[in-house]
Amino acid sequence: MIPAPYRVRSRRPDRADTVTLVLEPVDGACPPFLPGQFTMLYAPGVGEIPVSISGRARAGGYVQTIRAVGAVSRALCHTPRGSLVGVRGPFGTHFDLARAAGLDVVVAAGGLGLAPLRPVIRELAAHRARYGRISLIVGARTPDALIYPRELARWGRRFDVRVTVDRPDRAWQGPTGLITGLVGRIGVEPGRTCAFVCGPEIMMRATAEELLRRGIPADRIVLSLERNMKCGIGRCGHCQLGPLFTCLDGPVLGYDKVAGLLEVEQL
Amino acid sequence: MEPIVLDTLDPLIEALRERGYAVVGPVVRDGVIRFAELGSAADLPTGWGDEQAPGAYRLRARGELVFGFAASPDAVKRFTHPPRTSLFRMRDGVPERAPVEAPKVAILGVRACDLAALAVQDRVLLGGRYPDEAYRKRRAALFLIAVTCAVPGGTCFCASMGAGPRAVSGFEVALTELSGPHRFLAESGGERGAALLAALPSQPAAAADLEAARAVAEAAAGRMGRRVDLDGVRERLVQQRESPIWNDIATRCLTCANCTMVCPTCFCVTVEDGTDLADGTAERTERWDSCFTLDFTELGGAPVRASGAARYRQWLSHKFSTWVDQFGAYGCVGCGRCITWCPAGIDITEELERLR
Amino acid sequence: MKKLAVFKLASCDGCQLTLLDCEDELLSVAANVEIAYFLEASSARGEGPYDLSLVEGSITTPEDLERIRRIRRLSRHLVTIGACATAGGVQALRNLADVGEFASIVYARPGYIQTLDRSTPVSAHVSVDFELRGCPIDRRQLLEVIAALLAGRRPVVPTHSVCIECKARGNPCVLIAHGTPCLGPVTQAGCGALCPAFNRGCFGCFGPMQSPNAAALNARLRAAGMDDEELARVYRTFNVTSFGGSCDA
Amino acid sequence: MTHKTIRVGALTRVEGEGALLVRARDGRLTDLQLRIYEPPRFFEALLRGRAFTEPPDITARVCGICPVAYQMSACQALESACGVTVGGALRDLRLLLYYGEWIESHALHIYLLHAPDFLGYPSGVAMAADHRRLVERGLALKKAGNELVAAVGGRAIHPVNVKVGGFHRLPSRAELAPVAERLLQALGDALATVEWVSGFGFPDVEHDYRFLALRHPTEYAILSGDVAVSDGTTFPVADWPRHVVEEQVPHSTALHARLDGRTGYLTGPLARYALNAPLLSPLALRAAADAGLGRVCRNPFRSIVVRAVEIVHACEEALAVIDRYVPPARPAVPVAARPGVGHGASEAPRGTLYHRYRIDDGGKIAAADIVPPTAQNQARIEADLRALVAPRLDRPAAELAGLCERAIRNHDPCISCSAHFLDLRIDHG
Ligand SMILES: Cc1cc2nc3c(=O)[nH]c(=O)nc-3n(C[C@H](O)[C@H](O)[C@H](O)COP(=O)(O)OP(=O)(O)OC[C@H]3O[C@@H](n4cnc5c(N)ncnc54)[C@H](O)[C@@H]3O)c2cc1C
Ligand code: SF4
Ligand code: SF4
Ligand code: SF4
Repeated sequence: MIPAPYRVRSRRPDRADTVTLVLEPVDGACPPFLPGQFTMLYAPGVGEIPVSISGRARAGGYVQTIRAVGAVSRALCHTPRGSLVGVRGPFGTHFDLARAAGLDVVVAAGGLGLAPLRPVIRELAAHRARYGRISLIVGARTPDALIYPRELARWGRRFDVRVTVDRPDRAWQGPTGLITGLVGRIGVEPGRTCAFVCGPEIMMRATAEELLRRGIPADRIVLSLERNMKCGIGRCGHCQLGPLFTCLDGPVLGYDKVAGLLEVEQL
Repeated sequence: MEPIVLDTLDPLIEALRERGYAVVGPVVRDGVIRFAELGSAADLPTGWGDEQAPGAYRLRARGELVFGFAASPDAVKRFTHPPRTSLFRMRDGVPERAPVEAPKVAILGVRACDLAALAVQDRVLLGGRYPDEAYRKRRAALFLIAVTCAVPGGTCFCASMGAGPRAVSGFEVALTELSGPHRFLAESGGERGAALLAALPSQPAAAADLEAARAVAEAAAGRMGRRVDLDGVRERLVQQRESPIWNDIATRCLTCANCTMVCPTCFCVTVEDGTDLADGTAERTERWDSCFTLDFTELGGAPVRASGAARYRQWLSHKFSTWVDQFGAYGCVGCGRCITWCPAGIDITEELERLR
Repeated sequence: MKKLAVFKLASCDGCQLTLLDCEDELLSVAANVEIAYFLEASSARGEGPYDLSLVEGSITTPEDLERIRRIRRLSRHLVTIGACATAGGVQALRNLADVGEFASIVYARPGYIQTLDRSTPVSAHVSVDFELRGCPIDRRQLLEVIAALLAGRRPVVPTHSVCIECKARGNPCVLIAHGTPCLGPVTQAGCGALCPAFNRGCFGCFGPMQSPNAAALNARLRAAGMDDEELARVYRTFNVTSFGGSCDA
Repeated sequence: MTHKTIRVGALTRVEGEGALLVRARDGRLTDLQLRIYEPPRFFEALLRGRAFTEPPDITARVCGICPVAYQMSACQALESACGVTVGGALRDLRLLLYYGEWIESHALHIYLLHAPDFLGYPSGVAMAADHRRLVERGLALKKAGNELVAAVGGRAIHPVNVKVGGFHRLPSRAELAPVAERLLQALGDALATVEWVSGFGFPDVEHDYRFLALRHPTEYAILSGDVAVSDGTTFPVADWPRHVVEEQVPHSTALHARLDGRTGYLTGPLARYALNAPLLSPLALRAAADAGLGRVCRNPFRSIVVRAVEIVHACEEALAVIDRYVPPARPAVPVAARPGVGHGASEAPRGTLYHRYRIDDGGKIAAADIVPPTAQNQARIEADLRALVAPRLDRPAAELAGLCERAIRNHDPCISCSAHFLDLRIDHG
């Protein structure tokens, strides 16, 4: 599979090291995606990495938020408006919102984990009436590291939104500490709640365990996993987690399917 | 088409060449028997055999057989899923697919385990949602001539994997080497094979020839150097994820990846992106990778499978357990290559037994 | 245009010569990068700072210690090329000896010699952005590192075993098929598994691979007939500072 | 009283690191030092205790430009200690490997290091801006040499295929065929090179050199031979220590080799040509004649022409070797360690390279001695420089410095080689 050329239509720095790009296909339409799916983004000559889709741009195309942590993500973050990048995908499983219909929804995001959850939240907002109570809990290392701050404020007017940071600055007035601390504050009704969780693996496991403890069944706690991926299509073998190919069987998976796997060290 | 008997292989080689195939077969080279292009049947390793044991391989003079040896260090994988291929080149932001090189190659002397391994790779590379078209092309360009194993190696266990020693499908022509007098029973496995055989000077096979061929395979099956007890192996490996045996193996395992390189079913790859300093074009190549390398699972600057134990566990569990979950078959065909070509002499059949 | 500089410390010249040995690429490299400072190849001495400095050779004298600090200050990326710069080189064998004895044997007036008692890699003194292994380095890897660093990407220089390259190249395994001692399983790839292709065992000129298990290999090498003394010698050749301890394992 | 000091801080376009210091007072030259600040690497010391099979791989690391020379001198010294001779096709392969190094090293020197002096460029790369085709030709020649070394030795720098007694693996005729094709091309390029460089403008300088080179009865000596001196002396390599004595002189860091009691002789292309020219290959001989080299060339600036002629010779001879090559039965003659002393010498591109080893009862190296060509030439290079500078002290310092650098480059000094030298003193004062 070779990447399709996409043009960077806009480039908006979110945070010091995080940029949101709008990518438009150079020719043809851009294939539809479901919340939680990802693309393989190619910085020409530099490399290719998996990046979640954070939204559909109004004029078509993908909205993707990238944090510069290494060579490829840095190159993508620095791609100027108008330049070409390569896109393959979308790939992988998605957050199944149909299953959430009629239920209370907890959306839990750690750090950049908010990026793949953004389409989930927008969907919830667009069809607010289909769901019960909606709570959004977000954790970030520092207030500075929070992405989508303006949207968070907007969502806060419609849902129960709570944000915690590990290391507050002087201006911070909200809660501090781990995101698991927020789970107790949102008041969960186990029989009618489902959860969508994305963030660093330890954060996801701690959150899922906390939700489990509160009685939410494991199959209604859905995570999005991260593994090394070179192909995105189950060919390179890198992303295996026990029997799963994270790129094909995941990245979005029920906690019932992965809890046992994540428990085993270095699986 | 009915089985026939061939006295020599030269007409077969010639006929393949006339059909535009480069004919590849086993030859003695640099102290091993391995695939190389054949000039004529005289290049075949007549009289040579091999002795294989964990971490050991030696050439040995052996009777008059042409195919009196076991699996060679290279598998058909080298032709269907080459060690390195170019995927695309990109000039001014527009990627151009690299042309797929799929030369017409006839491989003479393919073993049952190799055919079984091809079937496994077919499932992996063609059976899913994203079939690999380059693999399909290279695969289609092959003309496979199987040979029944008469002398299995000391590390072979294809019989217990249900993959040999006699090839039952996946070939165009299958040969069984018979002695007294020396001749080959040839059976076709497809139309191309039948057409080829029809064009060769031959006699029809007698009932005794068929019986002799069966006896060759049976004797070989009885002489397998090793076996694996598949009963419950898949579940067992799941239960044994935290076994201390993995750490014990890790003290011996070099994490050198030889086992995965020689394995005919291992398919893992990585990609390398680069730019040409001179003309600025970008290129992506794909090359064999292995679950034994650290970069394989690198995430956020650190590998998921940092320990040798975790990497060995991935390899063995994949072959005999999770492969079944993923592809509905084992990832091992019992060729024994990973045992012979492991510098540390680690024997998967023995380790599986210990993990009981 | 980005500026490239090449510096030499205690070494044989082979690694910097590798750049001149890129016969097919040299002129196009030079068209895309300003080779600003490269004494072996040019009498032009372009001023720093340099975008990329390639440093060959180990630190063995007080002057070179000073020089490497200056080079570091002048360089955006500092890349060491070869076993000398990366692991002290063959001259680091002195590190295992009594330098006083060494000098008294070799020099009539040892007090006159301004040399440090140890040959050390560049990274022992200044921060290094990338270390390219090999005695000598591989031409293709050198081009890759230059291209990658100038393009701002991570060089594709695998750190796994030589065995992977050996199998990809289609060599027979000399250890298994010939009984020839081979360091391939504990040595980093990069040479293209050259020695096994020439029917000889790898002797480790690219230094240790990412997760070397020398104890396990040594058991095998002893079985192949190497005694402890030979083991010690083979690890203590071109990469003494990085490989030297492997024989004690 | 007027003082004048000329410093060339770091010599460029030479292999290794050196500097030059010239002092004059009242129009008289008082001091001239070719300084080597290349750090010593103690090769002779670190070879002690190594297995007798190791010097070819280890001493190759003395010099990345001429590793084959080190491997060949080392092998022959060790073989002679063990009482083994390597002949026939194995010796032919050694010649082939060595010709590859000559082609590669000479092409490097001519096109990238030396010719820019005559055409007025700082480097070969800069020269390519105006003379792209020429530089490309040089690179193609160099590549042909490197490919030959790689085909026989495995890689161009520090080949891996050489061992005491022969090789690890024999190349097949089929593997050498493409190399031969390239050499044929290279031969044409080499002839063109002779024609090109012989047209350069050479300063009218001649020195009364005493030449030293190996001499072989039937070959333009490269791999082996007796040691011949232009005053008529000839001695076997094993007598080297009795004829060549290295001495330290008080004023200089440079070591001066004394040959039969007299200091300052020259080894290298000019010496080889003077002593062995009639044994050059036919095309090389014709090229030398057409270039007007004469029977003996004493102008160091014209050494570039001799090098070009030697490339022609190497290409032509290499082709002949490939043509007659039939892989021998074994890749190497078995060599068992034998206690004793062995001497070996061969002609590195820069001149005679001598090795001596003493092997102990356990098959280990007990003592090693290496005499590289540049160390031998050092005193002579300084003499060249004195002769050049003394009558021109009135010229501007920059001009003199440039001239000196050129004069040093005439001898293609390899400082990396010379700096490992047994008795070298590093004096940074
Ligand atoms: C399904 C999925 C969805 C994802 N979605 C997003 C997304 O929406 N947005 C996003 O930003 N990311 C996302 N990621 C993560 C993203 O793919 C990785 O951040 C990316 O692969 C990093 O690649 P890189 O080349 O930029 O960095 P790499 O070079 O791979 O480096 C990554 C990290 O490793 C460190 N590192 C690299 N090399 C070394 C070394 N030699 N030694 C020590 N440390 C080192 C770097 O400093 C950095 O911290 C997703 C991943 C997956 C699997
Ligand atoms: S796992 Fe080993 S025995 Fe099984 S197919 Fe692979 S190499 Fe052969
Ligand atoms: S099992 Fe053997 S071949 Fe495989 S990585 Fe370990 S030591 Fe290497
Ligand atoms: S020959 Fe050496 S490098 Fe090659 S596979 Fe065997 S052990 Fe590894």
